[in-house]
Amino acid sequence: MGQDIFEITINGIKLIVIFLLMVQAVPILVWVERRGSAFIQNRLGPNRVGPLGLMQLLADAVKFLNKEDFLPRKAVRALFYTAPVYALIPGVIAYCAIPLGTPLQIEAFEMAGKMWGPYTFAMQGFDIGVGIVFILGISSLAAYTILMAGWGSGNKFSLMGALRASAQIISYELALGLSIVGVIMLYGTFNLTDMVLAQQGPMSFSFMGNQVVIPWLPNWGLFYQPLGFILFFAATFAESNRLPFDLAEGEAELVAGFHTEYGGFKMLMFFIGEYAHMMIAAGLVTTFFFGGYLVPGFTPAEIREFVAQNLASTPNGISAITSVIHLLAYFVKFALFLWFFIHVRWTLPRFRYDQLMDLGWKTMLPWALFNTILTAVVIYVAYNFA
Amino acid sequence: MNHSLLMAILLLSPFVGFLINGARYRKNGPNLAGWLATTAIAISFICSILLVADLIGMPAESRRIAVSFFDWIVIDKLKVAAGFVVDPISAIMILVITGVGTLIHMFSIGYMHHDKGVAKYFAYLNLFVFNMLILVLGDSLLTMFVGWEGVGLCSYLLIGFWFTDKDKAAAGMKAFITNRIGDAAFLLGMFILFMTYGTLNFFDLNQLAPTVPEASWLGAATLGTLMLFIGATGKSAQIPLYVWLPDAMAGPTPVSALIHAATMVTAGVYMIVRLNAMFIAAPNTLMIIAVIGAATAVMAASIGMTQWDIKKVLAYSTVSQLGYMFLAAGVGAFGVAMFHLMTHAFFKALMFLGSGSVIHAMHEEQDIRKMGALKKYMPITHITFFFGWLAIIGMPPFAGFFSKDEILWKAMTSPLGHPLLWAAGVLGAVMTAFYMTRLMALTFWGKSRVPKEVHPHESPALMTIPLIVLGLLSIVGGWLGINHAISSILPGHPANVLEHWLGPVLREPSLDGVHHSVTMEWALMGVSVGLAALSAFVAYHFYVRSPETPKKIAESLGPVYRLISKKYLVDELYFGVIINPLIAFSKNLWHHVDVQVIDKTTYLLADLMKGGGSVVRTLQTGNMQQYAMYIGLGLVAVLSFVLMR
Amino acid sequence: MPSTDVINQIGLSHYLVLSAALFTMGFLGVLMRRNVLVMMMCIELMLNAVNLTFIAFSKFSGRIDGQIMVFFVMTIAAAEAAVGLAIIVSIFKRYREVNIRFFEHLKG
Amino acid sequence: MTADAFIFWFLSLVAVTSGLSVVMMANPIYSALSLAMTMVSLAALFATLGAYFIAGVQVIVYAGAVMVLFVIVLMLFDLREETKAFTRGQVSGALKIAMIGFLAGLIVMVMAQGVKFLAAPDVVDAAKLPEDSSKALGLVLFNRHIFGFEALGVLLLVVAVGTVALARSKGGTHAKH
Amino acid sequence: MLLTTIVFLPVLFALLVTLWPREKSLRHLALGLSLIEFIVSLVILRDFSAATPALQFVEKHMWIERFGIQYFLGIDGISLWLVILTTFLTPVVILGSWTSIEKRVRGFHAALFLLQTAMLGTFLALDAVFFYVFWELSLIPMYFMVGIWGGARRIYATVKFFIFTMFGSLLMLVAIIYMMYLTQEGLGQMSASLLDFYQLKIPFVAGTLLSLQTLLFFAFALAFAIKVPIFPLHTWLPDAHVEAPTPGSVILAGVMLKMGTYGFLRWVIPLFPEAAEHWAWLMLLLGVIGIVYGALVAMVQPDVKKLVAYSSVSHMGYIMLGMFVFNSYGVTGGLYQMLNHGISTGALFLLIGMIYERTHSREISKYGGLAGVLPVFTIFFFIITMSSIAVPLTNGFVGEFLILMGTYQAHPWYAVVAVTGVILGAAYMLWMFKRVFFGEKGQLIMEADHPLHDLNAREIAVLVPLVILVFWMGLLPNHFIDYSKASIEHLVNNRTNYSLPLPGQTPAAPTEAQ
Repeated sequence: MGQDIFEITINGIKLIVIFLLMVQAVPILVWVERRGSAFIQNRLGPNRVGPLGLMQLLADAVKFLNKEDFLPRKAVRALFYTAPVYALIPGVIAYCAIPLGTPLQIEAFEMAGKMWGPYTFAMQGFDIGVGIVFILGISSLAAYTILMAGWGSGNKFSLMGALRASAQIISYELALGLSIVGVIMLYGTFNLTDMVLAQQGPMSFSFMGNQVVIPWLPNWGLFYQPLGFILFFAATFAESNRLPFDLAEGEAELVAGFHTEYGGFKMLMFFIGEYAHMMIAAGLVTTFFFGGYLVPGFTPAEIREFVAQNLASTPNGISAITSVIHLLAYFVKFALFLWFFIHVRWTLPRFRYDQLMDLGWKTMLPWALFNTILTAVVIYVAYNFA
Repeated sequence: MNHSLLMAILLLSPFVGFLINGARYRKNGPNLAGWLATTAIAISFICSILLVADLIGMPAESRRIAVSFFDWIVIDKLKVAAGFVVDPISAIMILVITGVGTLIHMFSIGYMHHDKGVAKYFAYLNLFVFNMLILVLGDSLLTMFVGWEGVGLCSYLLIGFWFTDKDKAAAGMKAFITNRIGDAAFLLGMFILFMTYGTLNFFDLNQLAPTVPEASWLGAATLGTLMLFIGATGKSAQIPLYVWLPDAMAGPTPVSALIHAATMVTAGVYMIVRLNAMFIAAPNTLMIIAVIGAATAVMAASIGMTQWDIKKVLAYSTVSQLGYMFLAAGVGAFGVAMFHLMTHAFFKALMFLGSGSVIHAMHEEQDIRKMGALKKYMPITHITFFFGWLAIIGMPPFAGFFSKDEILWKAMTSPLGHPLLWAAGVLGAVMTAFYMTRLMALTFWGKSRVPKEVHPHESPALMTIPLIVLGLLSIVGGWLGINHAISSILPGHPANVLEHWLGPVLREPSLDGVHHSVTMEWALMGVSVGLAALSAFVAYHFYVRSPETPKKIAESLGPVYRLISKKYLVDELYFGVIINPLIAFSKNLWHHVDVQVIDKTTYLLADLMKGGGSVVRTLQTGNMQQYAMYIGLGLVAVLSFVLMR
Repeated sequence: MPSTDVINQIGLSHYLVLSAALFTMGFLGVLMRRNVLVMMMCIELMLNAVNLTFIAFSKFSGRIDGQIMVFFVMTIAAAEAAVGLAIIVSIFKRYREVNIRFFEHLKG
Repeated sequence: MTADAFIFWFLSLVAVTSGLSVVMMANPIYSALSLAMTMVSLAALFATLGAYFIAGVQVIVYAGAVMVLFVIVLMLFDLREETKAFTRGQVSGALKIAMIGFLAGLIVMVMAQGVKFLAAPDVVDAAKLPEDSSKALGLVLFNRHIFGFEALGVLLLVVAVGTVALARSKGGTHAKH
Repeated sequence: MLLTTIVFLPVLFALLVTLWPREKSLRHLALGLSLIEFIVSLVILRDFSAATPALQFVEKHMWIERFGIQYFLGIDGISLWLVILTTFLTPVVILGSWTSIEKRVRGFHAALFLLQTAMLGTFLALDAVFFYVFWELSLIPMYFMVGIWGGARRIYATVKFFIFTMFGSLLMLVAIIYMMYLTQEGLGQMSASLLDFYQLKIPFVAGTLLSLQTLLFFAFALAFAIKVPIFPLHTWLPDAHVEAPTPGSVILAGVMLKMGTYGFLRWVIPLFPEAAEHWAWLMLLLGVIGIVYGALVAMVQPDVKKLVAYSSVSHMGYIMLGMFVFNSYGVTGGLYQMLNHGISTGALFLLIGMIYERTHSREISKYGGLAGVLPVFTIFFFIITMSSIAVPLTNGFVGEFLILMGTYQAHPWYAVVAVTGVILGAAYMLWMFKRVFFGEKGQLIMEADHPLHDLNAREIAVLVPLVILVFWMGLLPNHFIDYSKASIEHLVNNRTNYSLPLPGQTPAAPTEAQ
């Protein structure tokens, strides 16, 4: 009983921490996005508030909070208000399942007259056996947010935007799901941590009884599933409703899509939700195809060895520093992909809606199926024809 | 010459003729077709003579040339080959068929000269001969049956030769169907004999036939032979199946001569003679045959007295004469039956051809009331017809006398005979003399009643030559079977050739212990000849001297005369009692059983379904929630049941 | 019966009762609601209730086949929903009506 | 109260409440959203029973796809509060409710009886099933139940074709004019 | 593989016909293909060993293991000729329907080929379920043939035909399933193989309807009896025939009816010997009634085709009679009569179709005097009529004679009644012949706006093979019977303990290749 409460407490804290982290990351991302877009478009961007305009977001936040909270006349109150709140939840919960670093192993130690531990503190919200399925499931719930918001606003533009967006999400979910079947088959697990660990070290695999080692390449999923990567990455754009797939808020057609009627703090929540999706996408790409929190070229054991020799002496210290190193490695990759998202947004034009649907159903889905079959065949050949 | 080759030529020659004429039925002209056909039969005739010559050279007890070409039906015990046999009995037949056939073919060339379908006609005629040969040569009942049906078929075709006339076509159909009735019985007879004796071969059957005459009516021999005899009544036009033959006169006259006088109709007699031992073993059957034969002889003759159509008269005469043959067969005098068959073939063919000549001359007129005094126009026809007349009324020494007299004698004296049969025979003979004389008188003698626009003329040589040949045969044909009473007074005591020829192969009732005086024979002979002559004289008197008398007599007889002239209303009886009710019954079957009962039953089933459906469909309210509730109720019921259990 | 702590000892019966409750709710909805879409949703609810039973039995009898069955049920439910919705949309486009009582053209 | 018990009671409360609201809500959109809620809570219940994969699929398929479709359709139709949400008729209504009550009782009883046939009723036999049964599920699915799986594949294909046909009959988004 | 080839080749042909690009040469293609099939069937004839009753060319593979259902094909003397009849009639029919089928030519030929497969399968399948599949399959193309290319009341006729036959076969299905259960009980392993069915000893109690064997017997017999059709179940036949297009009638009369009689011979009699023996009187009675009844009703038909249809009822009565007397004459005759009927009735339907194409009427009373107008047609019609009324030296005689002979051996009184069929047969055929061909020129011929033309070369080519067969079979029946003799003897002698030896199992079967 006590153990249960302890676990629940720890997990609760982790959830809150991750939630806060994500919320805090949003202002930075917004800043990056605005500065980045300015950079891309050859202009300055926000640069007045604070150094490099870093305080701009703070100011924005104050502005958001002070805006009038109003309800459109035809809006459905319950939905109109719950939708923004609900926007946060799937993103955050899903992100919790992504491993961020090697687990922190705490040896037993005495504090305040009691023995604590030993305890293994996983660097992730919670470790779920069927991680991918969980994330896909939770993130698919995001469609409700959009629908609730769109319909709840009592506005035709909102509704149309919502319908478009949700249809888009459902459509691309297929391609998304199928594109990672190859990954799942490759690693033989749904568990994200296992996947990450499977990518450690230099590239090596066995093919028809021969062990192949390529020392100059990391053992990343990217090299095994290039097509899967492309498809997955493209699909995540659609899933997170970002350009070039942000039809839901196509300004020229629909004003601002499902959040036309939203403003102020509620708008901010949608922002956060959108960025949360982006972060999930970046995290998943990192995890599936770029070795997650692994440092390229080094296995966690090697790093632990390195730390033990050079940086720390106590087991707890070693574990902590190793975890931090991996955490950093993760965030570097993660940031890179976030930047990529932003970069794409300001580089590519928007699709037309039918092009979007054609791409999803007629291009990506068949290719994803092809990738699945190809992977299956290759795996079969690789293992069964020794 | 090789027997099987001869036999093959004998059989196939007419068939080839049929094929050629049949294949070129639109191209072959009358002369080509006719001479082709005649030649074909003539070749057969020559083969027959060669075969018979060989046969004569054999010892009397084993005169038999058997040829088997191939197996026809072989199943289990049933082994029937396409086997053909020439023995003394069939020898007579093939000679008659091919001989008389040749003459009739020749006659036809002239007779049918102007007909359009002449090649077809000759083709049919050849086919008929072919079938007839199969009939008489076949070594088993089944082979015979092939010919039996085949000749029926040809007869059908030839009777209906002028098919555009509905009545003629109907006559053909009538002939075939009536024959079929007989054939059905024939089949049954075969089955009975086969079941009992395990073979259908004539010689085997004759050998296996019980030596002790069968007393029971239900014995195999009796039943089998009885059935075969019913078959024979069909083919040979005996009571009760004779009705087709008078109608069959619808065909061309030479056909009547060949098929309906000389050959086909005698097939029944031939069959009985063939199976003589079997028939002997069945005295009950023989009794029936004799009675039927005698009755037919009398009845047909009586009808013949009232007919006005020249061919109809001859047709009834044929029926009557066939009755004599059956009478002979029925009293066990098979040889005599064959004898009469032969002589009858000569004189009846002669008379038919003569009548054909007359009809030809009269431009297709057949009513003797419109003839008369044709003697002066057609002398040859008259003379030959005259000899035929003498032969048929049994005037010595013409052919008919010997055979008919022998029949009457046997009818009286045979162990199977009876004085009543004799009496019937004499009565028949008297009537025959009457109607034949009447025919002669009305046609050739007396005053001419020929319409003015008709100019009778003598027929061409092509037609008269056969008449002459047949006339000669009618004169001398009887001398083959001179009985010993007559022969004893004749110089040189001529032997009874026919008896010697047929005797060894026939099993006739033994005459041991039966002695009849020669005096009696002479007496009986005298009675019959005398009565016939008297009758002929009376007829001559009536129809030549005082043509009014017959009318008066006819009037005074009233209903009886009308009944007889309407042929005892037998056709009407058959139609009224059998055919029309059958058709009405069939219609009822169709309209009522098929449509009303069977179909209605199925409809009833369908209606039941429909009714059930319309009751149940009220449950289908269209309210889906109600359906769901029914499902729920069903679930409740099932679950309750599960729990209660 | 062994002493049972109904609150703390969560056993098969709990799941079964829960599933029965959901099932009857769904059934109630099918019977009572008039909106075709809601009826379909209620059917989904019933299916889910059954799924729960399957999973529970699977767990408590230690056989995985129950889960397979659920898998199948889900697939079929998805198919059913797709076709059903397509039909309803077609009907709605024509008649502008979703009331089940409106669709009684097939009554006998 | 153990954590397991708490989770169960909590989730069942959510499931029952949202289930009831599916039936009771006059506004079909609320019904649909409630149903989605039920689905999610049921998915969680599945997870507590060790069927993680099924739970995930439940969320993806039911909550994420099927219910979204429902919601989309409802929103397309723009159905608001319905005045005649429920069937009328006291007799049939009463009959229905009575039947359903009876049915519920029967179902529970039958199931309770059925439980007797289990090897060890009411006892979690954890040893029999692995904690994460996904792999076992896959093996069984692709061996013993491969035919059913294939059949479902065919079914889905047919459904896809049929749905497209239905949707195109009056011109969908891609209709060529 | 030969039998598989022969059974399923037509399916391929059907496909080919469907996909053939050129409508014009479609008929030539179909004719060629059907001739190929015929030649393949002649290969069977060549390699068939007549000396043994054993199954030949056997192909046996497990199909549905759990129920013991097999892919089991085999041929013996009983089915041999029916197979060849089927393959023979198809090209004849295609050639015969050259001009009469005008719409949906493609579909028609495809249906014909499918029908051929179904019929061949029925004759060759030796597994109950397999057999049943083909049995039912044959209904479908026929249904379309009548339903699409038929006459005015075709829908009524098709539905009637379909429901009648379906009704019977459902009972048969039940019986087959029950038999399969019996195999499980009796042999320990469920099986649908005919050979295993033969081994069953099904309890039989005389004198009651409720004995197991009797019930199964009637379940099977009903299905076959409807197909044959036996007297009270025949009413679908005239309707179907009248409404069917010529080729449909030919196939229906020529082959499909034989499926029923073949069923009796292959299934009913050997499977339920006691019941068959015990209830033979009923079958004989119905057969005899069928003979007389069919003939009588045929006599009064106003429609030529209906007349021929009822004559089929009569002829099929003969076949029933032959089969149920259980001696080699009867059974041989029955089998032979099946072929005869296929040829002569098929030819009659073809002839009627030819004249119908010219005059568009089948009413007897409107005809008359055709013989003068169409002599060649008349000759052919006459020959076939002779065959139909069983004049010696045509095929019909051999069959009828053997049947009646066999019947008389076993049951004289039935034979006595049946013999009247010989008379009535001649009566209705010749009466019809007289009314159609003889006499004055009928209304149709007088009123025809253009002179009727006689048969052309194609039509003669259709009829000549049939006529040749009529005489061949009549003159040299042993050429045909010899192939079946061993099988029939085997059936007749071992009826109560019947089994069909497989090729390896024959105790005394010197496999002399012919």
